[in-house]
Amino acid sequence: MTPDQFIFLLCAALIIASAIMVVTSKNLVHSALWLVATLFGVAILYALLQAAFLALVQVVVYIGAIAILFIFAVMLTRRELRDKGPQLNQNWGLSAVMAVFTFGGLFYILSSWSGFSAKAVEIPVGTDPLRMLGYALVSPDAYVLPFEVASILLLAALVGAVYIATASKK
Amino acid sequence: MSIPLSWYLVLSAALFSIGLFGVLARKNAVAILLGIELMLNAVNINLVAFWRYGSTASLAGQVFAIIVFAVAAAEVAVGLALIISVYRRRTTVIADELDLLKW
Amino acid sequence: MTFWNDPINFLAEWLRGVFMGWGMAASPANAVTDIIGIVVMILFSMGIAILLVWVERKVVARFQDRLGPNRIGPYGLFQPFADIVKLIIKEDITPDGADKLVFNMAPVISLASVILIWAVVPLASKIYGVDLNVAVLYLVAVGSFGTLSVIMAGWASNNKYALIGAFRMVATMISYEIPMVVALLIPTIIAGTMSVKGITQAQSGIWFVILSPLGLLLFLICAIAELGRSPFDLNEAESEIVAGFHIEYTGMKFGLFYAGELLHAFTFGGFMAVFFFGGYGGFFGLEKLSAFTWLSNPFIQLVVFLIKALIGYWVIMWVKYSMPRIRIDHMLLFNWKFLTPLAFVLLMMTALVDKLLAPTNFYVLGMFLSNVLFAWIVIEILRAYSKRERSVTVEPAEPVAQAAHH
Amino acid sequence: MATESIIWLLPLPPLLAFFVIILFTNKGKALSHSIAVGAAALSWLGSMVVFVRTLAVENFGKEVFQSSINWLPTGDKWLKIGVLIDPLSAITIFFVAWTVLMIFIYSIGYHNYGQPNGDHDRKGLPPHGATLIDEHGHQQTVPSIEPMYARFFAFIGLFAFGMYTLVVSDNLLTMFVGWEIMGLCSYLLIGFWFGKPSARNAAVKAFMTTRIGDVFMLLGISFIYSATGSLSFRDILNEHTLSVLASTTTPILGLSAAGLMGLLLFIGTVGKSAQWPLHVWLPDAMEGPTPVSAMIHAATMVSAGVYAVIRMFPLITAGFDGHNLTTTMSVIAFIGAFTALFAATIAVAQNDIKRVLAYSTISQLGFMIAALGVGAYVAAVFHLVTHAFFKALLFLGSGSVIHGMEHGVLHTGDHSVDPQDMFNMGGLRKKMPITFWTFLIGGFALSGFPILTAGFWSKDEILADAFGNGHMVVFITLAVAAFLTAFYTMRQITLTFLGEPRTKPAEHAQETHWTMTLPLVILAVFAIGFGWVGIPEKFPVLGGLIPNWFHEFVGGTLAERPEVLVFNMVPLMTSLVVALGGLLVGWLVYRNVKSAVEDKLQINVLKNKYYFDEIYDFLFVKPSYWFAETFAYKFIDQTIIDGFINRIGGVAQSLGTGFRKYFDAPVVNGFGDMVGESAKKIGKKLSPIIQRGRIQYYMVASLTVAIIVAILYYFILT
Repeated sequence: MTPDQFIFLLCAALIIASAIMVVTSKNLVHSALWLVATLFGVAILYALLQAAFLALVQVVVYIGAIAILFIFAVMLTRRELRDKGPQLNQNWGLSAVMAVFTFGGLFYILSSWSGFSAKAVEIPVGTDPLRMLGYALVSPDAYVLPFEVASILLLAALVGAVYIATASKK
Repeated sequence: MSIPLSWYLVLSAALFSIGLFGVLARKNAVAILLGIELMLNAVNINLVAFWRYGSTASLAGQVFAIIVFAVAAAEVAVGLALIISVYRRRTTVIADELDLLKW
Repeated sequence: MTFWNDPINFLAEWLRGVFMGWGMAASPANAVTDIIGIVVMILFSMGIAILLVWVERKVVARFQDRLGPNRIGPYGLFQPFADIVKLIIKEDITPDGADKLVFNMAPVISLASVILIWAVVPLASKIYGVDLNVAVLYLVAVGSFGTLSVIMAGWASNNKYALIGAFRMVATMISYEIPMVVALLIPTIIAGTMSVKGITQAQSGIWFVILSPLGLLLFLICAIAELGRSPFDLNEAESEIVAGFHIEYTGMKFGLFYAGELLHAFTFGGFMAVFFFGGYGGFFGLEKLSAFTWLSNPFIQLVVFLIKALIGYWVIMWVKYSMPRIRIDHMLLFNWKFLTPLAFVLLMMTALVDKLLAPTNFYVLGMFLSNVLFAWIVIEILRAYSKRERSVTVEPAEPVAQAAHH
Repeated sequence: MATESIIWLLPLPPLLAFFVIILFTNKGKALSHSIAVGAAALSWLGSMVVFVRTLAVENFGKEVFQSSINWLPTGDKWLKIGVLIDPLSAITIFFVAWTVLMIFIYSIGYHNYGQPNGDHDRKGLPPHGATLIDEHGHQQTVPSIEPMYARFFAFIGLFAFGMYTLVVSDNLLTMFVGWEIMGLCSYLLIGFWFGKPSARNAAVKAFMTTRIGDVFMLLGISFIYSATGSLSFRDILNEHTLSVLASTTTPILGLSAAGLMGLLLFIGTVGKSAQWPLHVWLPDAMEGPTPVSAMIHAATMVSAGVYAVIRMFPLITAGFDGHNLTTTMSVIAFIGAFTALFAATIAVAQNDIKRVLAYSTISQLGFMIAALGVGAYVAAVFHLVTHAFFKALLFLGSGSVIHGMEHGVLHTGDHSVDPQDMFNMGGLRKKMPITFWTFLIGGFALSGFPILTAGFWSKDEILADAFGNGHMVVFITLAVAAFLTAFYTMRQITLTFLGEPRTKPAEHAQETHWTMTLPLVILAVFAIGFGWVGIPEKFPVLGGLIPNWFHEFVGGTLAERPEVLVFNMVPLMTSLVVALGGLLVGWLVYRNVKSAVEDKLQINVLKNKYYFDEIYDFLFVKPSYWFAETFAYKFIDQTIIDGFINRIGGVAQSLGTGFRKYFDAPVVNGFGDMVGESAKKIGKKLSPIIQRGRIQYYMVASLTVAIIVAILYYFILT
């Protein structure tokens, strides 16, 4: 086992374990904190995949903003800070079965794909993926339009969210 | 880079399924959104992995991942705003109790 | 390669040789060497933190016309060690209703978030943790762990003051992160790289503070807000919420928060030096002269960097001990309605001027003058605004009253 | 800049002004009107440049300015859009630019710019006036500024965009787009004071009535597209296409294809230009602010209808041999002539100063339509242009009068006096001299006062054409209408300006602001001067002094230049007699009338506009209400659709009952019962299980089904 694989497995264990905690934890704040752990694990995966920029964006956006937002939301939508009673609804058994089936189905389809166990090639020396990504995001013959559309979506969502969440003045 | 692509794919499939379970089985609406976040992250793992294991010169995977970030942020903002708004009216965020949409 | 020219690599090579001599394979030897390097770096930063306790207390005493610690050791230099002993032997309390795991994790994450930053701090051209090509973003990303630790501490304490303090702190940190990122993008644009080492090297001719004084100002304000220091110390406003998110912490857990804060402040002082004052270098080309080649020595650079960082730290302290506290709503309004738009406009202006003037001889002058012009416009707008605000409040409703008499 | 580029850019400034005002400068009044007037001035400047350049082109009718681009892919071809300036659109753009600019400027004064905000003005209602207290403590009521000042300029900006688009279009599609934008704007502007129920209703009425015409017009456009595969004027109006279309017959009324197209397009015009029987909206449209009335309902929009017919003239007249009118042309001539007379008779009995003008507009448009119907192309264009100038002048003048009267009303505080009723006026000549003289010029132009005014030359040309081509019925009808025109115009002038003031407010009326009088003066210049460019060459004494430039210029549009008519004294004498006679009679009859009671012409049938509103109400409005309420809502919606949904179970049951009754078979009976009952029971049992309103339950269910289907699919197919 190479160090890479070791780190990956460690990371995967962290992701899976904390993801399971996210969906099963009885305390919602703990769920949100476990989500942070999952997301951090995913960020490490990005780093392993040599997408350093994405790894850091993952941390900034998810842990720095989204997770905090979740914790805020959890705290804002309750009268008592502690959760009581079960946090799963009556369908959880069926849901679990379905989730397993989904995993099985995905695994089945993926494993029958020819590129399933492809190996990565080294990123050619002299190319800077970060610089390329920067150019790709603002170059007209690459992704400037989707990028701008995404930013407009974000703006619209922001305005919408503020409007929805603002208490109507009486 | 001695890790085969399959590891990432299986991990992301597992993460996706866990997220799906969260969406289907959690009572609290915020927790449902947490599940959706897990699913989106699973998708992102796939995108970045495909970028790395495919042609690294074409940046579609990374760009899509960035767009997914934006979409996720938008989704969380709107979703949580909706939840807070619902809470203000109904004083509950338990999805099962929000069952007026029936005949 | 000698110890004097490249101490870190020299020592690493030597260690590696020692381990290989013990019969280790190459990759575990590398791994162990790396881990030792990390530990050394952490110890170094913690050592600085201990020193900072003394500096902070001494400086605040001077500001307040006192002597400060002067009993233990020369100039009270050993006072921090006494403090540490005190903190360690204090009773370690975890409150009853607290969420134990989260409660105990919070101070660790808080300190870790600061120490993680040190991975990219370029202490000297040859002394640094890692030269990351996205270091600027890394700085912000790691900072978000600090936010997380605050909210964890505030929530887990099961105390309303802690929670309110945490909310205030988090609101501040998240809000001020935006102008901060923009402020960080200014050196990035000028240097054309996100690597802090690259930014430092880009300043060997001229410091960025001359090219973008407003960027420095913006960064300083945001840094103070991020730190939660006065005038932005709403999180611990003693008169309102006692001590903020760490109200329930005692002993060494509190000590971790405290050390984290001090070290964070010092780190920001260091980054001020890195981004705007040439970091470890920036001798205006002096080191290229044969008489001054010794300026490129790593140890000289280390000393230069630490001095610059300390000056930055001192400015932050200076502000802290001379400014009154601002109200929370004013503070957030200041950010959203003034600082954020200002930062964006400044960024656009910098990018534009940079792009237009980069190949010409007027580059430095143009950048500086554009900053001055921008500052002047902003001040004029503010003046007009405040005049309007005042006129609204001052003007009495007299004419109407007179009309009513008729 | 290349002329084509200027033409492309012509409509844009008003559109930009619209967006800028709506989006950004809604709060700033001075800024908004500066933007709007600036945009109009820009378009005006461009139009003038284009116009002057057209003059410089030799034989312009054949070598026009045009440019087009691919716009919509339709299969393997492209739908092109483009711009075209030929003599017709050049002359149209000339008067449109002038009148639009004048009206924009006029609006500043009309909406009381510079006056204080009203005491209790609200959005959607006309300003009620503001109370000022000077340093001596005297209380004084003055007009107040329009509460939706900026919005008005935005709307007229959009309107101007529509008009320019329509005029510079080289194809039916963009022309129709401009046409519809104007329809929308006229709706918005007529209902500008939406706080008044009458304005609301008028807006809806205008929109709905013109919509009838527009639907037919769209049909016509579709027909043209399906028949020729193109919408560009150049493609449709070439001789080859036209001869093919003229020789194709259609099953409808035995019309040729060209005739049917022309008729369908003409119905659009009937709606837009308020011809009988779709004229009812225009008088009601006077509820809008006066600049709107002037702009939409006199100078530009209604002209657009006539413009469209003129534009499609070759299509309409396809198959016309020069003497015997085609069916389509007969219809057009009939409707035009009839409308001209019919509206003139109503105008005689109206008391509202703007309504008189509204009916006069309908009548004058009838003149143009009739002229087109008899093939008098140039005469129609000529009258279109002169009419636009003098009718805009009259409308703006009437707005100025109303404004002056309102000032009087506010000054005296006597709110019972209707500032629009002519019988409340009188003697305004001394109070408002500029308005009086310009209104007099406009009125004389409308009546066709000989030699001096533009209206004389254009109207005379129509009459001469009708006479010269032997259409005596049309000629006589138009002559009578012309007489009535002169009569009611003089009635209006006499009642409004001459004599002594009949009410207190009329005594205190005041001349209006220069922003209102300046446009009046400029338009008055055109109302006189524009006639001189089209004096017939054979006219006694004057003919040939100035070359008949207009005929040369506009006539060049057509494939074959219309030949100059043989001069005949009969139509000339007729127009002299009717114009002067009408004016004289009008003055004689009304010079001493003191109040509406003394007016002999207050005949109910005229006053009530031949009861057309009532008839339409009875024939169309009531039935459609009935249709909507009783048939569509109660019958179709409630009885059929809802009943269907609600009673499926019941139907199943009654089916079962039917089976039992008719077959009397216990087996069938029992089976039917069982099916019905069990369906009901299952439904009742399932409903709370399946339909819980719980989103997650639905998701699990759908996912389960999806996975089961996927598994089955895999196992069965592989």
